Amino acid sequence: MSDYSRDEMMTVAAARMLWNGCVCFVGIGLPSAACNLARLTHAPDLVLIYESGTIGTRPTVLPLSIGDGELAETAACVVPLPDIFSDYLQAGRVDVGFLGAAQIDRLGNLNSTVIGPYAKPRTRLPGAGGAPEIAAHAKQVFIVMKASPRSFVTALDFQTSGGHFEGRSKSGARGGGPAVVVTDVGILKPQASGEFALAAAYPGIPADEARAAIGWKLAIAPQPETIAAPTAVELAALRALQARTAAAHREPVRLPIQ
Amino acid sequence: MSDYSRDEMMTVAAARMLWNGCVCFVGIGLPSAACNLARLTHAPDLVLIYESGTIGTRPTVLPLSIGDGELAETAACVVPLPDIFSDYLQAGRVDVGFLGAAQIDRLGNLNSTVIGPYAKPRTRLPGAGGAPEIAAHAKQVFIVMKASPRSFVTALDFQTSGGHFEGRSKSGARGGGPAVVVTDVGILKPQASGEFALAAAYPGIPADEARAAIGWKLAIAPQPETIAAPTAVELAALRALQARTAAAHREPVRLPIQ
Amino acid sequence: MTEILPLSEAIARHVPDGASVALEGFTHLIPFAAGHELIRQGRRDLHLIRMTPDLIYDQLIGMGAARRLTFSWGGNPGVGSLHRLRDAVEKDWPRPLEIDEHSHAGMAAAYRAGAARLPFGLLRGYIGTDLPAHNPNIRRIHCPYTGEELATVPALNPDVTILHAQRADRHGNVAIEGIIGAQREAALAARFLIVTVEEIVNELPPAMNGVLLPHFVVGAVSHCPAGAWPSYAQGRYARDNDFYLRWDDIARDRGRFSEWMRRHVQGTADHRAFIQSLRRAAA
Amino acid sequence: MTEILPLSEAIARHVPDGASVALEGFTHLIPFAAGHELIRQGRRDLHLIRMTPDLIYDQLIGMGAARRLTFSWGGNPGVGSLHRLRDAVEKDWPRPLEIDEHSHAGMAAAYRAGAARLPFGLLRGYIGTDLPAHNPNIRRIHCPYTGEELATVPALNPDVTILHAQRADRHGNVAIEGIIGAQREAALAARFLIVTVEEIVNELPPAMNGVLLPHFVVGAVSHCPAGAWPSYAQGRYARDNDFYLRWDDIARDRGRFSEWMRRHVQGTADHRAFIQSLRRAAA
Repeated sequence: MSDYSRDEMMTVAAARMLWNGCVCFVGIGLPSAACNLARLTHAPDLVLIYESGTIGTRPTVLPLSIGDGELAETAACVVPLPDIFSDYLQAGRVDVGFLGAAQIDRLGNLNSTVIGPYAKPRTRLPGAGGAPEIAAHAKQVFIVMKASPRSFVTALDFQTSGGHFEGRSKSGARGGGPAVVVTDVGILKPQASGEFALAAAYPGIPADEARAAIGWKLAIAPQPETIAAPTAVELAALRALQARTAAAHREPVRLPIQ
Repeated sequence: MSDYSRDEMMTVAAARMLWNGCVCFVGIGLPSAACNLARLTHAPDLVLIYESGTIGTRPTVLPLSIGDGELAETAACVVPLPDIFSDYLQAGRVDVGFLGAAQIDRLGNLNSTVIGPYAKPRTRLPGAGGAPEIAAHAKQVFIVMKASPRSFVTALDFQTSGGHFEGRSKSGARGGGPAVVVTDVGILKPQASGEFALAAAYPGIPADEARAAIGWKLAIAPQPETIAAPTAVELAALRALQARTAAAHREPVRLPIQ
Repeated sequence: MTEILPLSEAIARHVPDGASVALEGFTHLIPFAAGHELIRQGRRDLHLIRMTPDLIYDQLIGMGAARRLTFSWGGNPGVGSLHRLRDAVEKDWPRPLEIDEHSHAGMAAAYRAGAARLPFGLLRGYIGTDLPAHNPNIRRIHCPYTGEELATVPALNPDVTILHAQRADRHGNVAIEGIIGAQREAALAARFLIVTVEEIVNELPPAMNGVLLPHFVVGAVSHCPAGAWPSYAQGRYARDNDFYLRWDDIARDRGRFSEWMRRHVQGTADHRAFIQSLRRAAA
Repeated sequence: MTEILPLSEAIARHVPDGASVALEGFTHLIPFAAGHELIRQGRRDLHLIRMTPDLIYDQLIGMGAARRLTFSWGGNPGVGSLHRLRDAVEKDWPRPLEIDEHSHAGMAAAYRAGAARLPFGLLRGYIGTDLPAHNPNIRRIHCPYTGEELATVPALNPDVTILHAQRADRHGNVAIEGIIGAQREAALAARFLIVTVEEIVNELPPAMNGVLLPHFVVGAVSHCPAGAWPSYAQGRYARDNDFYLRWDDIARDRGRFSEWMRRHVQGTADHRAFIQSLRRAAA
C-alpha cells in the first residue's frame, strides 16, 4: 500500500498496539479513530470507555464529541461520569488510556493548560480534563501527538499530567505511566531513565526527520523497529469508517420547534 | 367507631401525623402501615423512601420486607442503597424518619443492639441498620413502640441511636431528633429538657395505665390532648390494606425449576 | 475473560478457606444457591461480609463456616431474630464469631470506597451511637476546609463478592433489574466477582441507563435458575415469605437446624436437587 | 412543591446577580436556552460552575456575566478553543475572570460531595500535576488507616443548578435518558434546582433503575422544546455539530460575537424566537 497519509500511518500504528479485550479509556480525535479501527479489524472485543460515561461502546461512526448520542445508543451501559473516574479509572480497571497535549517533555509529562505563566497566560489552553488521573491510573498510557519542536519541548510551561516524573513510584499513581508516544514521524518509547527515545520508524521517514521534529536531543533506542505500512485491509476499514462518519454528520438536525 | 384494636389506634395516630407531600423514610411493620394508610387517605402525595433504594413507592399491599418487588415496581425510581443514605438521608432531604427499638430511654435514645454487655450479650438483637443516621439526619424522627417497663427504661444497655442526648446540637446531627413516641397507651412528646412526657391520650386509656407501662417516672405534658378514635374511613382503609396484603402474600411462589 | 462455569467449580476454584466473602443483595437477589455451595464444600474460617446477614448467613454461621462477620443489621426481616447468629454471638456455638459491626450508612460508605479503591469511606455518621466505642474500625477525621469532624470507615474489599442476577451474556456482562441495594458497590469492591444468574443469553441489549456489570469486572458466571430462593428475582419469581417465617422454627433449635442442613443442603448435589429435596419434604 | 413556570420567570425569581450557578450536562442536554435567558436578563457577577464550559459559558463569559469560573476542561469539543473564555483569561475582556481550575475527577468528587452534603470530596488524584500549586482549594489529607496521602476538593454546592432533560411530569419529577455526565450529582448538590424539559407529561411511568430526579429535589420546571440546542437530547434531536464548528468563527472576533449575541439572544424574547432568528439569518 503506497498511498497513505501520515495521519493514517499514526492511526494504524496506534490501532495495532491495542489487543483484543483491552479496556481503553478513549479521547476524541485520533485515539477514537485508532480504537474503533482496532475494534473493526483485529480486536473486535476491545472495550471502549468514553469519559462521558459510556462503557463498551460500539459506534458505527466516529463521534465528534466525547458524549455523542451514538456512543450512548451502542454502549453496553451508560453510567454517571463520577463512576467512570472513581470506580473504573481510579480503581485501576483501565488497561490503556490515551492522551495528547500541546506540549510534551522528554519524560512524557504533558501540558494542556497554558503557554506562558499560569496567572497571565499568553495562550490559555482547554486544561486538564481527565488527563491527570488518566496519566496516574491507567495501567499504560499511549500518547498521540504530531511532532514539532514547539510541542516536544525541553521544559513545559505547565505540567498538566505526569509521565515518568521523579517520585512517580511513591506518588500514589497506580498505573505504569506513558508506554509510548505515537507521532507522525515515528514511535517513541521510554528508556530505563524514563526518557523517550525513537523506538520505531515508519516506512520512508528517516531518523533525522524525527530528530528535527523533536525539541530535545532525541536518542535512538537500541535496535529500533520499522513499522509496516498500513495494509489494504487497515486502510479500507479506516477510510470506510471516516466516510460513514462524514456522511452521518452531514445529516441535518431536526428540532422539535416550528 | 367503638371496635378497634390498640395496634389500629397506634397506626391511625401515626398516620395522622403525616402531611401531604411529606418525605418519609419508612421502616417495615407499623411505620409502613401508617405511611401507606396516610397515603391512601389524607396524604395521597406522601413520598415513601425505603432504605432498599425505592423512592416514591406506591404499593397496593404492604411489603413484608424492606425490599419486596412490589416496592420496586411501584416506585418513581429505584436507586443504589448508598445513594439513599448519602444523597437523601445525610443530605437532609427526609422530613420524617421512623424508628422503633427494643429499648428507649427518657431522652428518646434507642437500643436495638444488645441486652447485656456488648462483648457477651444476654440477647443479641439485630443491630443498628439505618437507625443511627436516621436518628441524626431526618428532620424529625417518629418513634413507634409498644409500651412496657422492660422497653421504656431508665438506662439503655447500649445506645444504638441518639435522641435528645447531651451535646446533640454540636454533634454534626442535622435533624431535630425524635419529635414523638407513638405507643399503644398514648403519645409522648419531648419537653424543653428533652425528656418525653405524655402529651396525648387515646380514648379509654387513662394516664395511669400509660404511667404503669413506662419504666421512668412519666410526666404529663401541660394541657395533654385527647386523640380522636379511628374514624370509619380510616379503619376501613387500614383493614382493606391489610386484607389485600394477606391475600397477596398467600399466593404461592412459582420457581423456574422443575 | 469471564469464566462461565458450574457453580460448584466457581466456588471450588475461587473461594478458599479463610477468604473474606461478601454475598450481597438487599432482600432482593440474595445468592442463596452460592451460599449453600459454600456449605456443601465445607468452607471454614470465612470472613463473611454483608449489610443484612439474612437467612443465608444464619446458615453459614450455624454450620461453623465463619470466623468473622462484618454487618449492619442481622435479623430475619419482618420475622425476628437470626437464631444461629444469636447462638454464635451469645453462646459461641458452634464456634466463636468475631463481630465488626456498622450502621447501614457506614457499610454503604465502606463498599463505595472499596469500589473506588480508596482506602476509606467518609460519612457524617455514627453520631449519638455507642458503636464507635466498640468498633475500632470506626474513626474520625477533620475536614481540611471547615475543620468539622466526620466519621470514617475502612474500605471493604472482599476477596470474593458473590451476587445473583437475572441475566448474563456469553461474554460475562451481567444485567440486574430492580432493587440493587449495595450490589454494584460490593461487586466493584471485590478482588474477584462471581455472579449466579437466572439465564445466560447470547447478547444483552444495550442497557442505556440500566444496571450492568461489564464483563471485565466479572470473574465468573454460573447459570443457576432460582438461585436466589427464598429471596426473589424481580420479573422472575417472588420472595418466599412463607419460608422466611418457617425458618424461624427451623433455626431456633440446634438439632433441628443441623438436621435440616444435613438433609437438604449437604445431602444434595446442587441447587436443583436442593429445591427438589425441599419439595419432597413438603409433599 | 415544584413550581412549573416559564423559563424567564424561573430565572428571574431564582437566579440573582452574584449567584453561583452550575449549568451541567456533559455534551448531552446542555441547558443552552437557560443560559441565553441569563444573558437576556443581564445577569452579572455570576460564579459559573461547569466541568466543560462549552459554548454556553463562552457566551456568558463573553457577555461579561461571570466573575468566577470553576471548571475542568474549557474547549470547543472536537473543534478547538473557546475564544471568549481565552479572551477573558488572557486579556481580561470584557472583564477579568477568576479561575478555580480542576481535573474532571476532582470536579466529579466535588459534585458528589455536594450531593451528599459532605464538606469535601476525596480522590486519589492531582498526582504529577501543577494544578494544586495554583489552586489552594486542592488539598491533601492522610488516611486514618493506612497513612497514605489523598487529594481533597471542597464540596460544590451551587446556589442554583440548571439542567435540561427530556421529560418532567406535572408533579415535578424529571426523567433523563442517555449520557448523564455529572448532572445527577450537580442537581442534588444545588440549593435550588431548575430543569428545562422537552416535554411535560401528566404522569411519568415508574423508572425502575432509570435516571429520575424526584420532585422534592426539583425547585422549578420550565417547558422548553429544543432547549439543549446546539447540544442534543437523546431520542429527540441530534447534536448540531455544524454549529459547534461555526461558533469558532463567530466567537473568534469580539465584534462579530457581540453582534451575534445582540441580534439572536438579546434581540429575541425567548428560545423559540432565538431559533427562529437563527433560521432567518441562515435563509
